[in-house]
Amino acid sequence: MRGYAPILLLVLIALALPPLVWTISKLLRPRFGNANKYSAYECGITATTEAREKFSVRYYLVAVMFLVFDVETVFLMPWAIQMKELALFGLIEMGIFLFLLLFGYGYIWTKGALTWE
Amino acid sequence: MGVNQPTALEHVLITTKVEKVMNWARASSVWPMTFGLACCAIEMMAAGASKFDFDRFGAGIFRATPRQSDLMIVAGTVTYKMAPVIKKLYDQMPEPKWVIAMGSCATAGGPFDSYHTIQGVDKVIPVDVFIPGCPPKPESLIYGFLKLQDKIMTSSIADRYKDIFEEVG
Amino acid sequence: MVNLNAVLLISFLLFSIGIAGVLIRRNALVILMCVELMLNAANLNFIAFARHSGSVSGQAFALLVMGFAAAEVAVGLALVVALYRKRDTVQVDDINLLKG
Amino acid sequence: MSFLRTLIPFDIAAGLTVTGRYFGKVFFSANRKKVRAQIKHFTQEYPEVPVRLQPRFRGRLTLLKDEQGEIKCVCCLACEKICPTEVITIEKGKKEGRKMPYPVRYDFEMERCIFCEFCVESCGFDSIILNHQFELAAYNREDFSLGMDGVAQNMFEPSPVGRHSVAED
Amino acid sequence: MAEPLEPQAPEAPEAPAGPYVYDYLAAPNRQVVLPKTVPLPSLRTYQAEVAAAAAADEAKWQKQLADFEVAKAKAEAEGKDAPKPPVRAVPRKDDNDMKTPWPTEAKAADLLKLQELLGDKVEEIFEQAGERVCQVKKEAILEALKVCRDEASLKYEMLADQSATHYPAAKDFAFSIVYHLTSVSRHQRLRLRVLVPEGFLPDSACSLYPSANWMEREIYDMLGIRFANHPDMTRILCPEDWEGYPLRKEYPTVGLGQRDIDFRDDRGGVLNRLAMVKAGQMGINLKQPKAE
Amino acid sequence: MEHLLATIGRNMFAIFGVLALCGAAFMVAAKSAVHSVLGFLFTMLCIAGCFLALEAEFLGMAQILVYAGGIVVLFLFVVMLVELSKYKEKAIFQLQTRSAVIAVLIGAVAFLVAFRDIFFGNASSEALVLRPELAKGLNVAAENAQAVSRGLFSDYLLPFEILSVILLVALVGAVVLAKTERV
Amino acid sequence: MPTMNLTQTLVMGLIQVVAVLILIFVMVPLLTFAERKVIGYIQVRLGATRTAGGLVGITGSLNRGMWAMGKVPVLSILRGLPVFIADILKLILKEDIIPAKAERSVFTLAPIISVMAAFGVFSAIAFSPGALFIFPKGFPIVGGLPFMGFISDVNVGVLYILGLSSVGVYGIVLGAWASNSKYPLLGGLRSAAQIVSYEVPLTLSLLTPVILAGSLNFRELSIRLTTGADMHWLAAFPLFVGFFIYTTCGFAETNRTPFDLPEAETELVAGFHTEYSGMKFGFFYLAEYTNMIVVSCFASAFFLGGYYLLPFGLQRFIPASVPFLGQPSILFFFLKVFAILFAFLWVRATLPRYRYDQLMDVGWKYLIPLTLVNLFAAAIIRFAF
Amino acid sequence: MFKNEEMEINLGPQHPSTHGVLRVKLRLDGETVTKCTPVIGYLHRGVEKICENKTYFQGQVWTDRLDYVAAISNNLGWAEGVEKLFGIEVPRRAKYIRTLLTEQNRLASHLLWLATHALDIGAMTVFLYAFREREYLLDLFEAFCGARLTTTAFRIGGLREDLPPGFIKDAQVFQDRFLHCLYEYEELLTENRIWKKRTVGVAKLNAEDCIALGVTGPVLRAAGVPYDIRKAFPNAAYAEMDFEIPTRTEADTYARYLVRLAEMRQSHRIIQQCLDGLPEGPVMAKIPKILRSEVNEIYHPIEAPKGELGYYFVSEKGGTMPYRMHVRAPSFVNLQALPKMIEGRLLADVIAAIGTLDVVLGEIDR
Repeated sequence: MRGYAPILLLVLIALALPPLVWTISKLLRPRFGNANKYSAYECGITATTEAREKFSVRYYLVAVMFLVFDVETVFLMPWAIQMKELALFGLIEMGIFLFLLLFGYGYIWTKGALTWE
Repeated sequence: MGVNQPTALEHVLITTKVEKVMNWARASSVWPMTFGLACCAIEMMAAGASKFDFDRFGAGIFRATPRQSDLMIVAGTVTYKMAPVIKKLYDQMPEPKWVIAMGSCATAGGPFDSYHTIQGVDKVIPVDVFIPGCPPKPESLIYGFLKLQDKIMTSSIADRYKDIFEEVG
Repeated sequence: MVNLNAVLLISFLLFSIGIAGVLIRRNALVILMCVELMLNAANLNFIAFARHSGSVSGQAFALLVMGFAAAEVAVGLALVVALYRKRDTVQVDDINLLKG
Repeated sequence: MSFLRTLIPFDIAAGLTVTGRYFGKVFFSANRKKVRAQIKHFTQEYPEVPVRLQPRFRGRLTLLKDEQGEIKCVCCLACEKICPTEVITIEKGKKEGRKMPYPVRYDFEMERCIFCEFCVESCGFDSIILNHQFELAAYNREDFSLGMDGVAQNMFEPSPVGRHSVAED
Repeated sequence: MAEPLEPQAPEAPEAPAGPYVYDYLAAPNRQVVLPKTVPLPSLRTYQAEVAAAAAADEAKWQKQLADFEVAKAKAEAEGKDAPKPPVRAVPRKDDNDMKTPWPTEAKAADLLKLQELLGDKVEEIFEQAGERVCQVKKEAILEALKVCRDEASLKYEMLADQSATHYPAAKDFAFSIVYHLTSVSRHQRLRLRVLVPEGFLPDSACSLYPSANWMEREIYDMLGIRFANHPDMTRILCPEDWEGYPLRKEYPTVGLGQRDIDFRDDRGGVLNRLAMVKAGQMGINLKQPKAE
Repeated sequence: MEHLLATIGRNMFAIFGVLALCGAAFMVAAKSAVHSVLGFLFTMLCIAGCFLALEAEFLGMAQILVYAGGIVVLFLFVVMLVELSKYKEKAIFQLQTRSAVIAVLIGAVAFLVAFRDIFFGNASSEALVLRPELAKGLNVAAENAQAVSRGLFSDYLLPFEILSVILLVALVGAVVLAKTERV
Repeated sequence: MPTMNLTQTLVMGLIQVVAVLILIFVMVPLLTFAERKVIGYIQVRLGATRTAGGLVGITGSLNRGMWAMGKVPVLSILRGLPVFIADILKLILKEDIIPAKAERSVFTLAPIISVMAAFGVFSAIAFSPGALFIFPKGFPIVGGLPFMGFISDVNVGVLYILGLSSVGVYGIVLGAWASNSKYPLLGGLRSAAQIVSYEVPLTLSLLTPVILAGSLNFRELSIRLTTGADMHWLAAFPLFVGFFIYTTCGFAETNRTPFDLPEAETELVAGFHTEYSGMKFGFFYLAEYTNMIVVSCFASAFFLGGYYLLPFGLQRFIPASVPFLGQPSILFFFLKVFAILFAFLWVRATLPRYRYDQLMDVGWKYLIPLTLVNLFAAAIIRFAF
Repeated sequence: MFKNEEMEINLGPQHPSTHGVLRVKLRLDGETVTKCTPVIGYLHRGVEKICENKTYFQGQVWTDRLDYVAAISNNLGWAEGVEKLFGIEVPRRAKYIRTLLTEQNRLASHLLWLATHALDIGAMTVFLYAFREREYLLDLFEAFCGARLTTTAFRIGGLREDLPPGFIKDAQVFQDRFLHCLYEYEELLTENRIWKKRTVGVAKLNAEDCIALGVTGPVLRAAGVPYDIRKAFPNAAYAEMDFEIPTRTEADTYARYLVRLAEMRQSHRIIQQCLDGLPEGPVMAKIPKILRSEVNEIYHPIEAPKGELGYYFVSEKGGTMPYRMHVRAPSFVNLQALPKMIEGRLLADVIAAIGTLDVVLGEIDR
């Protein structure tokens, strides 16, 4: 697992970098504020309603579909790298797997879940 | 107003050349806010277009949000209804920030000496450079911008705090 | 090399945090997250023992568990969303189907 | 066929060709002379290269003097009356050795001026013109009140232009 | 922390608290001159005017003739040379390309048809400068619009414009509202006009012409004429809390002082004091605004 | 130096494990559901680190991909969908089940006490090393993905196919549940 | 490769990490600068040519030098180069506003996550197939060790990159959520859904080279695809199609035109980072451009032949004995990276942007079936030949 | 579904795509617009009030600033309106030059529309290409009257000066080049799939609604109604020109785009005819120095680039200033159609709809 040590190092540096830069800039930049400055931007109009009101349930549907396809990809990966070894057997097996998923894909397509209204 | 005091680091900066570099960076990378009000906005757009190309001065990145912009070009007539909006947008810009009043209307109300027109945007926000003209040619705007760059280059941190205290003009 | 006991200890602690969360939290979403946590604790053990026994079947099974967990989350959250749309709440003790 | 057209984006390729052609043109043209021949309005590098203005360009109002250095204005007040934005104020007066009235004060409030040239049109004595000056920006509004005896800017001379206008070749 | 710098302003009057605004009504050169005439074009008025002018002219001529006769008789009596007989003055012909358009009798078929359909609800029809004008009674405007829109031979489908004029000098009405109708299919235009007194609520044309919505709001905003049955009778151009109706003749062009707001952050009242100094130099009346 | 690094390398699993525990605790205790999700995300990433420390590369990456990339996104979306500021929880814990905490804690302590020797005794510690004779010609450490693939497609064929059905059901079920008629 | 002890591994890793960081910090500002210039040239204007300071002093000589540079045809693209330094400096010197309604901790965390994901991905990219040079023997600690063209050569590199880049979406969502303002929220959710949606065809299109080469190791995959003995010439077709799908998805993943919906300026002002200012915004900016480079590296390695000159199996016509063209080189790799980055800018200057529903349609209804067909074709080719 | 499911959001006054300071209050259900309320008045400058206190001669400078994109069209409307009020006949050469400049200004206005509309939809390069061509026209305007945008081009009774030397040559250079430029825009947009997706079927407004809402100009013509004031009530020298009214029947954004492109071609044609057949003669009618009016009431519409631009004057006897001046601004009326066009559609379509209406806030708020 030695190969991962530099990766961990880079990730740690990446994590530490923004706070470091912010600290430096905090020492250098001007600061002067009033209530207007810290109010939410809405094209110059004072916002009257809450921003976190509601979201479309579509975003959830997109995430679910993504999740399912994501899992599918994770299972496709081992198959893909062993393609040659698994041969016809693997092809058929993955064919069934994909067919079932594509069935669902077709179903939600017909249900209109893919159409963003 | 305790937050307006210069920090210890800034005291050091004032006495060194670092400030020059800071001013140079600020002056060379002024991102204007897309904020057109009236006729002058068209000339402002023309200044950004191929023939004049505002981007040559490092000011080509027009940001739509005040949070990421350094310069507000008030291009057009400021009306009574619009004044609070301008004030708010100006406040929402992070320091350091500059304002160019472009055209007669923004400078002094221009031809619109009427009931609904604010006579000059300097009644609402502090202005750094005034550009007369109705509307000014794009070259005129560029000249005004160069004057602004000069102002930024020659400004110092000490001036900034003085400005905040006096806030005149 | 990793000590098997350490793995077991950590997976056990994860699992108990998961259980505690399921039992004490009122937010259905957090409860679902805790369930996921428990699944993960189990996965950890799978992998540890696979390593211990020198076969990869434990890892393969952990992979399958992940797939099942994904399916579970999808349906579980769909239920939460459906309930929320009906009741305007995600607090488990507010959700009493019998009360109608 | 239409399916194929959907699959293979010919339309996008056509657009890319247009933009790509322009990139090539600008990228490979030495000194941009070639480009300027093809596309007349290629970027004009204003502060370095002086601006070409049309002969009828309406710049700032200027009082003219005749060969003897006398002010040509005879205070007929036509310009003051015609000015739509009322920026001209003239005070009549007398001067030794001059038959016609002499303007004691000729105030021009440039911040409101809209450069419409009505004043010049109305003048029956050709004593005022709009010159070709467009570099008018200033840091203060007060600088725009022009009179006959200003030091930095007055009604006779164009205002000193910025140090950026150093023309090359 | 350092105190804000005090500007040197010795001659400034002692500044009371609060921002200052310009007192427009009291300020010099800002007074409103109310019109004395009622410039409402009308064939009837014009004819009356022409007739009166002709009569005056005739009377003048007769007086001249009489004067001449008297003078002649006097001259004869005194034995002097007879004075020149008077020459009737011919109106001077200007050497220019102007042909002033006067109101003329309505000849257009549309106008006649409209009068036929609406009967005595039409107050006046005439043409001027090639434009057809039909003035209807103020209660009948909706009916007139309906006829204009739906009648097959008229078919004015589009309400191109609607606007109003304030006549403070008129006695029995205060505003005229004009509707400019366009027939897109027949390429014809027509102007409907109503005269309404202050406080009268004319019917809104929104139900017939949806385009009237904003135009009527604008009329309300600018002149203060409210329309009955309008879906949303609120100000459109000025802010909701605006005071006065700008396009009325008694409203000063520079307004009543709303525009002279000052949003600058005034730390320590520096700006106020400077404003006082400046105002003192310029001879401007400053007054304190009403409490909000 | 060398020794220190070796120690750190040896204890990578423990570091990640403890971090995961912290994340999990934060997740359970956090007031805001978004913070919970953040804690969950952190825990998942740390568990992926644990997997890597256990030399299950493929699984570690799959963990990141499926959990951090997919499941947590789903959680986050739902949290943002349902958690409005006006529906803030009045109390985050169930009062009536406070005893459950005590029960769990007692259970945990009892567990630890009972198996104290196994966990903390030096004698029974057993390092996780791969038995080379079981690797069936594959370098499991180096070609972990291939190994997992072989394991998956030979031993767990049926669960694999069942998984596809379950995923199908989950997809359809989620869509149907979430896309009900608008009231 | 000589075996290294732990210290050496760590120091070597540190050196390489620093090298990669330098690469990022040089490439990203250059990319933003190139964006100005390239788009400027496409739009028949010049882009940045001068800095502040008129014609006297140091800045003056800078400006005069750049004015002279404008005389030379291709070199003139470097005019105004100091502007990018000014941009960075200015962002650092800019006030950093946290709105009052924002969730402070999450607001601060969001750019960190973005940067972490974008940088972390870099660590699995192999820029060169082998050692770039060897440290001289006398060098302390790392003497005699090769300096590799990559940080680490992990077996599941592709999976790692996919996984970590999918973490990047949290930066956007959390930033948007923490801003607690309407435009960021709309933009952030759009962005998240978009990234998540295009992740599917992106991963699936990456499976094409994986199937053809049978490895998850970045370097190995890239080399095998170009020079592998078992690569059939037919494999070029799925790779070619996969390249276009991948690039399209890459455009969407990095929120670039025509898929730049989340920060569509003309609709949502600045999208999820509307409320971000100063260097917090700067890090989002950095992450976005880093991601662009990552996508380009991927496309270059897997679809355009990687370290070899010619893509799609054409390399076989150049024998390995040809001195420079037949050998793998870091230059070829970066050549392709730059070409794709140029394409990014070119497309940005040319195309309008999709509407949101259309964008999702393109992802779910057009690209996914296409990738599946492509994948199937690749599998058949791999299986049959 | 949820109790509080709609979000209220302000588009503007400071927003990159509201073409100035238009503010649109939107209620969103997800991304769908359920209610749209345009709020105007952020640029209300009291032009009508000011013009009541200025002479007929002076008043023209305020018309420049109404539709600042097409100032010459506004000047034309003012000048012709006042001439109608006084019954002034303008020399034929002046009419031709007015037609020429007005059409060039129509090109400039449509180019600006194309630029901003394309920018709104994301095609930023079209913006700059269109501005480049526009600079040509602005140079011509500057050569003719000394200003680029607020031209104050005409005088009551004709023109102040004749065309400057070299104007016709320069205009011809532009004429020869312009069709190629149009071809480039078409290459970039017309067939582009994204452009088509963004515009086809978006913001529909059929002919009945157009007429009921008073919508005129290209929007009306894209709905299939061949109504053009240049043909219906010819002013200036349009009666002598040979041109067509381009119409489409789809009534969507794409149709409006095509109609405007076709209109640019027609304008190009008219300019060519003006340049070829420019008559000799004076450019100014003989009129007194001070104009004193009789009691009169005039509504004079012309075809501005955005639609029907009407000037309504009421004059009093002997007055040198209009008693009442009112502008029927095309954008003001057209903007009323915005809610009708976008309610029930997506947020992104709002941008396209505002762009396709081609509103200019200067004349909306006045």
